[in-house]
Amino acid sequence: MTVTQARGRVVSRTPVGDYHHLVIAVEGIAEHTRPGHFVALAVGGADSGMLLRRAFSIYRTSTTGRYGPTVEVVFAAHGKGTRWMADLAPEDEIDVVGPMGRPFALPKEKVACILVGGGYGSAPMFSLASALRERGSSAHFVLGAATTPRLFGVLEANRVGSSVHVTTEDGSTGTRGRVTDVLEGLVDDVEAAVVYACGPMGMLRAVADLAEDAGAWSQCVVEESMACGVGVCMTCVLPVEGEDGLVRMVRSCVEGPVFRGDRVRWDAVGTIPPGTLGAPR
Amino acid sequence: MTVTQARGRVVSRTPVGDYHHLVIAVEGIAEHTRPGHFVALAVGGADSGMLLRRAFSIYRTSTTGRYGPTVEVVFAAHGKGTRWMADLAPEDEIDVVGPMGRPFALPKEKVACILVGGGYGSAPMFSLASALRERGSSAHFVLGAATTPRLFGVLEANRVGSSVHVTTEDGSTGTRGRVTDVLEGLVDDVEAAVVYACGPMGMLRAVADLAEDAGAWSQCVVEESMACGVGVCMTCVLPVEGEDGLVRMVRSCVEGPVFRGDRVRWDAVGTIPPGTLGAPR
Amino acid sequence: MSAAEGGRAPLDPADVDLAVDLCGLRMPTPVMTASGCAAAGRELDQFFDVTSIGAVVTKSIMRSPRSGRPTPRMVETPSGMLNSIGLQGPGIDAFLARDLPWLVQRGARAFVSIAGETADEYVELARRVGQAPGVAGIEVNISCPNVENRGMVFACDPDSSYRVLSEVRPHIPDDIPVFAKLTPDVTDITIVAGAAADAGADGVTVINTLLGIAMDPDTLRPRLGGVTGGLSGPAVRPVAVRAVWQIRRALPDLPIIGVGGIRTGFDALEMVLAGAAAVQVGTVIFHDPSAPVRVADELRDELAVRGFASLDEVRGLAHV
Amino acid sequence: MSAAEGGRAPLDPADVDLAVDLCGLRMPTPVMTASGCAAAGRELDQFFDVTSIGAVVTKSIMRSPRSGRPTPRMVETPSGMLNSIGLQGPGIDAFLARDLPWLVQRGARAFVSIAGETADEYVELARRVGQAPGVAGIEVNISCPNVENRGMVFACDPDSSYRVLSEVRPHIPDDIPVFAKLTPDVTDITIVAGAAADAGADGVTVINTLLGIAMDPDTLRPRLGGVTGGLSGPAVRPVAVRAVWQIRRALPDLPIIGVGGIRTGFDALEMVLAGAAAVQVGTVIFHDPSAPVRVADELRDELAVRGFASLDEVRGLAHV
Ligand SMILES: Cc1cc2nc3c(=O)[nH]c(=O)nc-3n(C[C@H](O)[C@H](O)[C@H](O)COP(=O)(O)OP(=O)(O)OC[C@H]3O[C@@H](n4cnc5c(N)ncnc54)[C@H](O)[C@@H]3O)c2cc1C
Ligand SMILES: Cc1cc2nc3c(=O)[nH]c(=O)nc-3n(C[C@H](O)[C@H](O)[C@H](O)COP(=O)(O)OP(=O)(O)OC[C@H]3O[C@@H](n4cnc5c(N)ncnc54)[C@H](O)[C@@H]3O)c2cc1C
Ligand SMILES: Cc1cc2nc3c(=O)[nH]c(=O)nc-3n(C[C@H](O)[C@H](O)[C@H](O)COP(=O)(O)O)c2cc1C
Ligand SMILES: Cc1cc2nc3c(=O)[nH]c(=O)nc-3n(C[C@H](O)[C@H](O)[C@H](O)COP(=O)(O)O)c2cc1C
Ligand code: FES
Ligand code: FES
Repeated sequence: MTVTQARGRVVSRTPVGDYHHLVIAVEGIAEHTRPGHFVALAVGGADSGMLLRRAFSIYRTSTTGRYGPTVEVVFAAHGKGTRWMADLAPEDEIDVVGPMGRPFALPKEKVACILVGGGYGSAPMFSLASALRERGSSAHFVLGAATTPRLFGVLEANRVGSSVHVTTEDGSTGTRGRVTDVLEGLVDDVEAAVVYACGPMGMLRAVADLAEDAGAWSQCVVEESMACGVGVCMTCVLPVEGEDGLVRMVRSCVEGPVFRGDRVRWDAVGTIPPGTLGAPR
Repeated sequence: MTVTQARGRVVSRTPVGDYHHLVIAVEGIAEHTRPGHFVALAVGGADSGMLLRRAFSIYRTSTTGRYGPTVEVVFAAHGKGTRWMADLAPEDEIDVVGPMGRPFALPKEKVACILVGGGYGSAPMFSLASALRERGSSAHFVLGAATTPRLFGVLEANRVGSSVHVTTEDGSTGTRGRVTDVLEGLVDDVEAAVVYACGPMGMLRAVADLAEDAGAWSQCVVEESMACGVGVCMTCVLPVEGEDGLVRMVRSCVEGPVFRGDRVRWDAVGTIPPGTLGAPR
Repeated sequence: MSAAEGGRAPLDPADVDLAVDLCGLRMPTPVMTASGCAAAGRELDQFFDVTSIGAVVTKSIMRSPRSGRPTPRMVETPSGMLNSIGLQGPGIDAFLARDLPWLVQRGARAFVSIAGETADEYVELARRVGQAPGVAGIEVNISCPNVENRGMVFACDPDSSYRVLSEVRPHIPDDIPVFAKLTPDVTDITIVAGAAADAGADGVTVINTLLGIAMDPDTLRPRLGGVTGGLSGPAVRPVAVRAVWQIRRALPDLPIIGVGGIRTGFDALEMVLAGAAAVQVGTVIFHDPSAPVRVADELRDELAVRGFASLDEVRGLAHV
Repeated sequence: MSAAEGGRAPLDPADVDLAVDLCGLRMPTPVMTASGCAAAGRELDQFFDVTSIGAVVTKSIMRSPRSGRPTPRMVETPSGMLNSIGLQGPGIDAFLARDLPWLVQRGARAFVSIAGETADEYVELARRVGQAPGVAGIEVNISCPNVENRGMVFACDPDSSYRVLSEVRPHIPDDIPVFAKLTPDVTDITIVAGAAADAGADGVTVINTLLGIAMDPDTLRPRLGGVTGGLSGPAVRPVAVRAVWQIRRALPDLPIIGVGGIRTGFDALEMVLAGAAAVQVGTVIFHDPSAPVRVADELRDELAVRGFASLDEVRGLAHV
């Protein structure tokens, strides 16, 4: 893996529903990116009181555009740092580290895959869909959000997906309900071998359980708070069961953010489950 | 005195030689401003690590422009906060407190006055010149700097001044040397009653001494590091002799920034001179 | 689980009561100014009505006039500042003749901070301030060097702290609350707080500044005229919240005023959740002169959105 | 008067020698990583050549594998952060089998940090690390709770500090420097530094993090799984510089490694001026993974522009 730290330049920042779509021209990152990778952006400018980078799934990259290599992310402005990002304008500088993390594992065979995105969690799914379909797998989308403005990429899903299913909790678009409400039938219908998911922890857990019950693999992108993003600080851990059956507190920045859903001890996130390697006795 | 805190909006920021000329549209300040007042600007944006405001002499104000009331300052980008200001663009927001401090004292009679500006220290002198001339006094300018790009407002001085004398240390414009080199003769020539000065501490001291020797009053704008600018913190003090002959550590933000040159214990700035009220025994 | 999930419906901010009874002193909001960051209130009255805040804590006053330390007296540091004012002030006579009467006539709650170099000085100050008309409270700033104990800061030593408070308390009328202002630069702040409480302090104010140094890029020597200075501002807030938390744990019934880095209403709420009965805003006033009012307004909103009608419902809640 | 005015002509940065001899350990630059902020060096080797910096100080290792504290483990604070990792790590066996050999083979100077809950644990760790091939130095992180003394942090108590260091030192070869890593959360850090030195420590590393708390806006309880956390980053730098300054004053001959909030070359210079023989960069690595190299480059420039050819010319200069 090659991780680069580089000074990027904003090409554009476009509001999309409740989110912002940010395109950054930056050297050395796009060419190494695979679906599921993330970038860490410095926020607040020089002399900011915000010391830590913010992590974002890479939505798209390009190495051929007129701005040179670009990296794109989709973000929600909810805290201090992302609010600062929501004021970015073309030509502004932004410091980028990436690509980081372990990308999605792709099936070796041609199989049916379902890609579940909750809110901006759909961002990494489009490049994944393309990669899957290039290898002959199918890529069925399930996109869900509380309300329509929090859906991201429905049109694009229609373009790259084998099929697209949309849910909103308020019923304003697609099926009223949650992604799991349509996922259940879909897994059977398409005989899915792998379910990919990115979204809130509760959704990941439900998807992982559902996939496991249906006998499918799942690949989940977790969002743990990260201080360094490069594996040196140990803030971003969650309990994951290894091949040996032992639960370890595992760094989601370098051993994730993509985890096999059946390996994560979803019930115990935020705790040290008894029996974890090195747990207090 | 009415001090206002208000959110301003940048109208323009224009490089002028080595400085920046910043025009801010802001309510409630221009109408109360008198020559010698200053404003304190918040720097770094929300969540900045820079907590303290930066103080700038008010260069000009307008209450009649198309942007509503405006306040103008001239600044040098040398530290973190002013470097941030050097990136300001029209429409950016900037928080302003002002007008602050004690303005220049104007002579009651019609007398000859000399206005000495070192570097950006000329900024407050143009509105002062206008005020003096409106009252029938003369206003002779002495503008000095190390190099030509550090002179500010020579053309404007020609417009509002009774005469203009320029010095640069490298001789690139006007007389080679320091302001005091031309001031000496000028004080006698015009029979100056008051010398106004704004610039580095060393210059103020030299000007004040020279004025005193020549039997003129002097009014000096001092630049002491200020944490609050409103008189509550006691960081900005310097030793000033009172009418009673007693030296006190006096707040330059509210009892200055304009001081009578003969009152300031220039030799003792940065110390507590023996005999100061409350000095350690 | 969030408070909202906990089932409380948001309130209209107008229905939130911010009033606080601090050992008998009734304040309309819990937000006071921090000593040394508001002089004696007069200058801030241009920016907000000083009677509308909890109280004005005045700059620590000493027995005699004091010139303070040489300049430079401050350095901006990341999200904070160092100051070394050296308690410049007019001395108790001028304070009682000029500053205090202004505050009292203005109708503000005057919380007078006193500082001394010996226990006797504190006693004299306490006696005189305690007798002055209109004093709402006294803060005994014991974060000062004790000249009788090799210059060790009173509040660094539980015994010295006990001594000052126990000697001071009898000279102050019972109905005037007495708070000891403590330094965080100690191994265990709860022991010092306990000593102050045992000595008769009605409560403690935490924290004073942390000792710090910054170097000058030109002289390559300490930047402050006084060499060391006190670190304050948002940078130190986690330390202040921790101090409040620890004291609340150790001495659950001791009223605490929380101070250190408060910039927003949520910052004030953090202190209250940790156990503070009231809070003070200091350094942030330099950035935003009307901060004490803004912080109270924001605190009201923070409570309203979470469905709390009064501070009693949240004080110390983080311990539960 | 500025150093330049003092008459030194600026140098070409290439003519500045940053090399340091730290109690026999020769380092090409004084900039090391801070323990817990660089794991065991491997991850950072992607961003810079780990052999080019002063040394890699490894995450404090304990006897047994350790899961650490529950998440959340960090909170961003103004110009700083709180962490409560709880010393998660693989334990000494795995460390010696896997992490240390990588660093040694890579050619980096491996400065191993050890942490224990009892003096005996420190001794065992010291013995094993001291015997491991290629160890360049040992940092004894005594900013840990002592289970045999009511959980009081070793470095909060001069006696406990003395005990650990005096028991540890004989088990470590003489030519391996041993530094005691101290907490700033004490009334007088020079006393603890003196105890460590008397016990045989070759030097001290200051500062570890300050104890802090932040509240969660949703749960209204402490945000960190471990309740309290350690405050680090530029916010605490003035406290770190002060600690270095005080120790240098009290113990002029004791080598000091300065750590706490270093972000730039000038920040590193501040520590050296205060008396540090070397420095460590911690939290800022999270923002800028190549910070240890950048800081050294900037330090070189800071020296060059002021006309200093080596660190010996500036170490402790602020005291002169
Ligand atoms: C692998 C990964 C991929 C992500 N992808 C996206 C994405 O594509 N789009 C998007 O909008 N967001 C994404 N996030 C979440 C994003 O990182 C947070 O929303 C963001 O860090 C919040 O920063 P803030 O300044 O708004 O909040 P603040 O509250 O100011 O943040 C304070 C600190 O907490 C951390 N933090 C706060 N919330 C989160 C969170 N939800 N997850 C992780 N750290 C958090 C911040 O990084 C920062 O260090 C991703 C997170 C991870 C770990
Ligand atoms: C009454 C008054 C009027 C001024 N008028 C002007 C003006 O018209 N144009 C102009 O360019 N500058 C003016 N200054 C100086 C200006 O305030 C400083 O240059 C500016 O504060 C430096 O900020 P910085 O962010 O560049 O430096 P930093 O080094 O980042 O500043 C750190 C801290 O030190 C203070 N500080 C640093 N240098 C000075 C200084 N020279 N004077 C006062 N405080 C300082 C800052 O305010 C800040 O709090 C004036 C200062 C005062 C007191
Ligand atoms: C410039 C300045 C002067 C201060 N003077 C005093 C003082 O006279 N007495 C006192 O008890 N505390 C004094 N303090 C400490 C504050 O009251 C407060 O305890 C500390 O600054 C932390 O709060 P803050 O971060 O909100 O400023 C002073 C602080 C500053 C910044
Ligand atoms: C996430 C994190 C983990 C840390 N772990 C350790 C540790 O294991 N051992 C130790 O001695 N110090 C540890 N520290 C403290 C640092 O080594 C350093 O002393 C402190 O953070 C101050 O330096 P800084 O501001 O440059 O980070 C840790 C700090 C952080 C932020
Ligand atoms: S974020 Fe630092 S180890 Fe994962
Ligand atoms: S700057 Fe605060 S009193 Fe002058």
